[in-house]
Amino acid sequence: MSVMSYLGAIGAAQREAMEADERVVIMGEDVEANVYGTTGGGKSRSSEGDFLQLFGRNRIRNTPISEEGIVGIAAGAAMTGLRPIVDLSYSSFLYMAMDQFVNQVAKNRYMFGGQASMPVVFRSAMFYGLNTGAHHSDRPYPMFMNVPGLKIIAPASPEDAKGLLRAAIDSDDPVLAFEAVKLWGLKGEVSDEAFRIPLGVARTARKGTDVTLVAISGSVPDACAAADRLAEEGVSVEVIDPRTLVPLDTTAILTSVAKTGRLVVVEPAHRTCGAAAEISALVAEEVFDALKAPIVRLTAPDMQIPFSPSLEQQMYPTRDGITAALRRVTGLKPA
Amino acid sequence: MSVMSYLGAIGAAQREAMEADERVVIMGEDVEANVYGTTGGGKSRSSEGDFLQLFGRNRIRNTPISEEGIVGIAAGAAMTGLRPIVDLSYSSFLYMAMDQFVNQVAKNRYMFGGQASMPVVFRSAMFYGLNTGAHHSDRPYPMFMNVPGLKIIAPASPEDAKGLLRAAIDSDDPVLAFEAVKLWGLKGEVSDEAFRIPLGVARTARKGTDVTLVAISGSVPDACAAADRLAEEGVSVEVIDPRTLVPLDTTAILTSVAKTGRLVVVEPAHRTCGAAAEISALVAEEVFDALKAPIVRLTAPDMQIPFSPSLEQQMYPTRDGITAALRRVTGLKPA
Amino acid sequence: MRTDISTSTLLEMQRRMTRIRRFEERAAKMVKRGLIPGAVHTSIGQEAQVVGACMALDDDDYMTGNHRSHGHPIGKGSSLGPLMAELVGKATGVCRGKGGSLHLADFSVGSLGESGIVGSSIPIAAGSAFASKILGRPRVSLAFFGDGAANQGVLYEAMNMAGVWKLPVIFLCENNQYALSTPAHTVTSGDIFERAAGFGIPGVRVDDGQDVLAVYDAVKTAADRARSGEGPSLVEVMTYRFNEHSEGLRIDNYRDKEQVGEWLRRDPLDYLAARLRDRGVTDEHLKALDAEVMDEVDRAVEFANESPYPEPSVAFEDLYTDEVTAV
Amino acid sequence: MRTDISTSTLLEMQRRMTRIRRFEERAAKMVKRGLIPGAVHTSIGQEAQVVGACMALDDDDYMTGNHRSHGHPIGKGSSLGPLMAELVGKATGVCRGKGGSLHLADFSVGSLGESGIVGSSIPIAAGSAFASKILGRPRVSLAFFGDGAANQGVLYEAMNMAGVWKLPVIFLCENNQYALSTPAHTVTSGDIFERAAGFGIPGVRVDDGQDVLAVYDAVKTAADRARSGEGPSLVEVMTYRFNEHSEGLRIDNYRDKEQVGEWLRRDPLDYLAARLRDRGVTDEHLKALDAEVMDEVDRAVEFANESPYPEPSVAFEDLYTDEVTAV
Ligand SMILES: Cc1ncc(C[n+]2csc(CCOP(=O)(O)OP(=O)(O)O)c2C)c(N)n1
Ligand SMILES: Cc1ncc(C[n+]2csc(CCOP(=O)(O)OP(=O)(O)O)c2C)c(N)n1
Ligand SMILES: [Mg+2]
Ligand SMILES: [Mg+2]
Repeated sequence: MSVMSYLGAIGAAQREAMEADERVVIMGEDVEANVYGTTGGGKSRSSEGDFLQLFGRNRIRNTPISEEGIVGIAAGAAMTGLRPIVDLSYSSFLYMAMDQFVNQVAKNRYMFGGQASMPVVFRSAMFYGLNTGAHHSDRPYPMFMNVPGLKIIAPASPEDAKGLLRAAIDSDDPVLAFEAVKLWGLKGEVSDEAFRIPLGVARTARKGTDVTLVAISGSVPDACAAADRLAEEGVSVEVIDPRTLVPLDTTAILTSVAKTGRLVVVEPAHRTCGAAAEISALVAEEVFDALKAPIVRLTAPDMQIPFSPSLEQQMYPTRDGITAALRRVTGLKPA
Repeated sequence: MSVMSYLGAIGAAQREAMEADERVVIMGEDVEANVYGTTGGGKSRSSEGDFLQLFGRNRIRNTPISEEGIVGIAAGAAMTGLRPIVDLSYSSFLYMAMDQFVNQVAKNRYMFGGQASMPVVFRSAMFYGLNTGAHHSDRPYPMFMNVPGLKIIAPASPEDAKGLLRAAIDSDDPVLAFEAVKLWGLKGEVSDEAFRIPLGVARTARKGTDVTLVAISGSVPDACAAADRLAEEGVSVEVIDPRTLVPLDTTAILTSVAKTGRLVVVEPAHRTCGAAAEISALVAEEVFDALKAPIVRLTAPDMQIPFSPSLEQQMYPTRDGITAALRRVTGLKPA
Repeated sequence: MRTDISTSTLLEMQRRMTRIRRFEERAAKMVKRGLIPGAVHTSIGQEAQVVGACMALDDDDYMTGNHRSHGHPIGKGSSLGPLMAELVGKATGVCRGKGGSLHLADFSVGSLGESGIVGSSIPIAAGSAFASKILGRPRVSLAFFGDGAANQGVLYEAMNMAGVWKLPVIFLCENNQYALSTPAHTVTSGDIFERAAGFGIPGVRVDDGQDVLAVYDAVKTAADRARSGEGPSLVEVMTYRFNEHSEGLRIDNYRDKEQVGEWLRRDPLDYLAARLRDRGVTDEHLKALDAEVMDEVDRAVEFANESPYPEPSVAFEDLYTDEVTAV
Repeated sequence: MRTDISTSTLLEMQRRMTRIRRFEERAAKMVKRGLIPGAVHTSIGQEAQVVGACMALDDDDYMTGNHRSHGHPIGKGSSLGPLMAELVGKATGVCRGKGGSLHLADFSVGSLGESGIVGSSIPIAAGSAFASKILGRPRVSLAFFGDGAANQGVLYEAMNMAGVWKLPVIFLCENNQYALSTPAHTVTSGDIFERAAGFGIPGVRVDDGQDVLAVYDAVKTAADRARSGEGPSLVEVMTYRFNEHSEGLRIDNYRDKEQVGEWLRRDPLDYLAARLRDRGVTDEHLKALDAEVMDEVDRAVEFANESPYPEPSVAFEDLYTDEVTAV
């Protein structure tokens, strides 16, 4: 075990995978210079652990700013022998490559009757809450959940970041990894071994019996904090972090709600057609009889993200908001 | 009143709008030749009503195959004085222009503090169920519902097609119009006047008291047929066609479910994070206490669309499937 | 006429062009009779451009294509049976009936897939070339696309990356002068082949794309260049489709009758037949070749007809390698 | 040196360059002191390229830009107060505090918006030119973008459409030789300005982009051409940014010290100052100009500081014209 940051865990997973398999390559804008901190030891190229020095330019490849081309080239390479990890930096840039994601990456294997497989990972980071304005604050994972053929991970701890990313790189199917930048600095114990966390298995972050709280990505720490607060008030909250959004661990969620009878879902994406909507619908269909209270979604509103700190701070679910919702569905009086 | 096909109604709305306002222009691939039948009288350029002859090449503009560029150019033109209608033909091609849709069309007015408005309509058709294979069968409207700043219409009758399209063209905000090709041939009475149907107002296609059936786009005729069948069995089904997906007429849906206590939602899009998920979540949160049965979603599975007729036919909700679901939630025995 | 190409190679070219022609003529008939669902776009009239390009490649070289899809795999050497079975949606189809005409792929001959989305498969070819380069594989990749696709931005992104990384890829523009109803010159600024220069790569135009040898020469030069590590090329081939954009689609007035008639007289099969006769190949020989191909097409149709439709459950396979999908 | 440009015009150029310089120096300081949230990219070192282009346009001509955003509206004539207020997120900001540094827009001076998404605003400029053409408006549009953006496919889609429709638009590539940490030559095949030819439009490179007059001349030629109906042009300007990619970002080793030092000596403000002196403008005059600008910046900062933050409810306005949004 070592204590590692979330960002460090991603770097470690990438390094392990690069060392284990020559077919793994990293491509993206500014990956050589390690601008975002996942392709090197320190910020300096002369520091130990610099990926460019370790693996060379064939395997650490700076690209032009051509997202659609990069994604397509990675897809073609994945179909013919490489296992690329594509660093797309901000999640807001994925739209540029949407045709390649939907029409090539997600469909090729299926359309071609299984002749192709598509072992490629697309990493991107959600910079919301950092006053970066509407063009750099997107949390677009729900729209990719509507695209069959993609797998999606959204780890919320250093351990999960490392284990899920290794599993994603192992996967013969395309995986999109969404990282919340506010988690990058989070520290935690991470096994030193080359472990994997299987895709499609949720993590129960808190055990509980009164209400199920499903939390996604950057919302997980707030969810846990809210659960802790409620525990002090005698309410037992079960916090589930799906970790993988596709495939979704429906069993974990349904089993929990069948037990607690109450569901709150919290996520940083826009409300309409978000992951919270999906989880709510799943529960309302599958364990309706167990439900004792309305299902509550806590999400960003259907609004773009304003720049000014005085405006942006109110755009995402907060610890207090989660606490209030938990109180409401469990019938507690507002504190 | 005239009897008109759905496709004819679209053509009529476009013609009316072009005649009423010089700033309205139509751009898209092959619009001059009227390949899809909405920019002319007949299929021949010599037939009466050919838009190119009526309005000239400045206002009926063939574009190159450059979806991203076209959408961006239409957006820029809309910000500076034109009111373009962009014909993107197949909905499957929208992905090509995703960056422009999300980062420019949807965000500009907001980011710039209201300095810009964006009066532009993007039409596209969903060709599902026609053995066109995975690249031409998409029904991607749910991912656009997750993008604040876009309005979305999905008319299901000739009357609605005409009235909603006129309202969309009048709108100072960007509107995406999704048409199900299987509706194109549908005939119905349409007022000869230049009427509008306001965005955000649902249509109750059948009045009923036992169960609410919300149906979207190409699913509406099947929903109505299923409702008729159930009526024969003494079950009263209320069929609601939202017509506009953004803004969604939540009042109409919630009021109906508050009355019936049961909800089935049917749509042709993929299941995960679809419009049905959104509507289900809305109801489970807002009128939970009225609910008497699980909420059922009938959608396409989370699978790409196979080409072979023997495979594709099973990919969308059917009349029989809807009927069975209605029986299930109302406690009727399967027929 | 290049004398270093053997008569047997020329005959193979004629055979492949004939296979495309006869396969597609049959497919067109089957569309008319309702036996093939969905859309079908033929390469009839463009066989020289397709076969000239494919013959300039090695058997295991890679290739991607577009909606005008049958010629590419046939030109690259695919068996006709699984292709025809795919067109009618049978379980024995090359994509198990899940692709259909627009999405043929035959990895056994290096065909990485046709694409119904115009322009979308171009970076896939470049990506396969990238893999070849990194893995030290001596393969070349080729992307077929139309004059219409030449206005998709992704082409230029791919050309730039291929140029700067010296990828072994050939961008082959099939300029049949129309994108559906749209004349290329009305939506294309400048000449397509001249766009290469700005991206630091050679661009050539084959003005007589009905001459299979002219195409072969241009693509062979590009392939040699790619294989020797010098990087990508753009080859634009001027040609013409003899049929409508897709079978059964009727749009009037976008091509004038005279132009169509002129091009119909420039049949690539006749071109090469004349050359073969110059080399002493007899009419009987050529007729026999055609008959053999006709027979092959008959057998392909039989194979397709006799094959079963896929089981419904097949629709739920192949999305992921591990079949995790529920619902 | 062009003699047909009046000294007062030259002084206006110097003033605008100075406004950019002083505004951004101050903004950079405010970033360091935590007074401006989010990212800030300065054009310091690139003022000649920005102002040369803007001065070649008419007041009501349109313009779009990118993340290196302040220079463009300032160069086009924006007031500094609302810009600075926007940077700090105040209600009086030019975008009501909702845009921030990366998304400045000032429609009052034809600024249709900067874009945080690289390349994304290029077709917006072309679209405004399309509207001008259809509506018979004599306006020209200009899209500013970097060498990095020059590898986004949408640029070529826009260039092609602008070319074939002869739109009055100028594609202005600010080639500061790096995209973040990436040297342009390592990711760019061929020369950017030479890409224009393949799209049938003129392309020129201004080799000394530190000389505001050289830029002015090139853009003026392009603007005259556009205004007279002859269509678009691509102008590439060679320049250099003096600061890091964004304020506070530290990446080592991607630009060598000698190169940086060399370029720092090529200051566009010094260039033009020398020319003004040649025309008899005194040092005092130039100092006074600078002092005036400094004062203007002080007042802009004061305005920003004294302005209130927007009410929280403002976050829920401006998405739609009719404010339909719930939640
Ligand atoms: C992205 C996209 N846009 C539009 C279409 C519709 N479409 C199919 S084929 C075609 C014309 C293609 O022209 P070209 O590339 O010249 O190929 P050709 O058909 O002439 O061989 C069009 C517009 C599509 N399939 N994909
Ligand atoms: C689509 C997209 N990809 C990547 C980025 C991240 N990014 C911001 S600025 C930049 C470099 C841009 O370089 P260039 O266009 O040369 O402009 P410069 O910063 O040099 O002025 C990058 C990669 C982005 N904002 N948008
Ligand atoms: Mg063509
Ligand atoms: Mg640059």
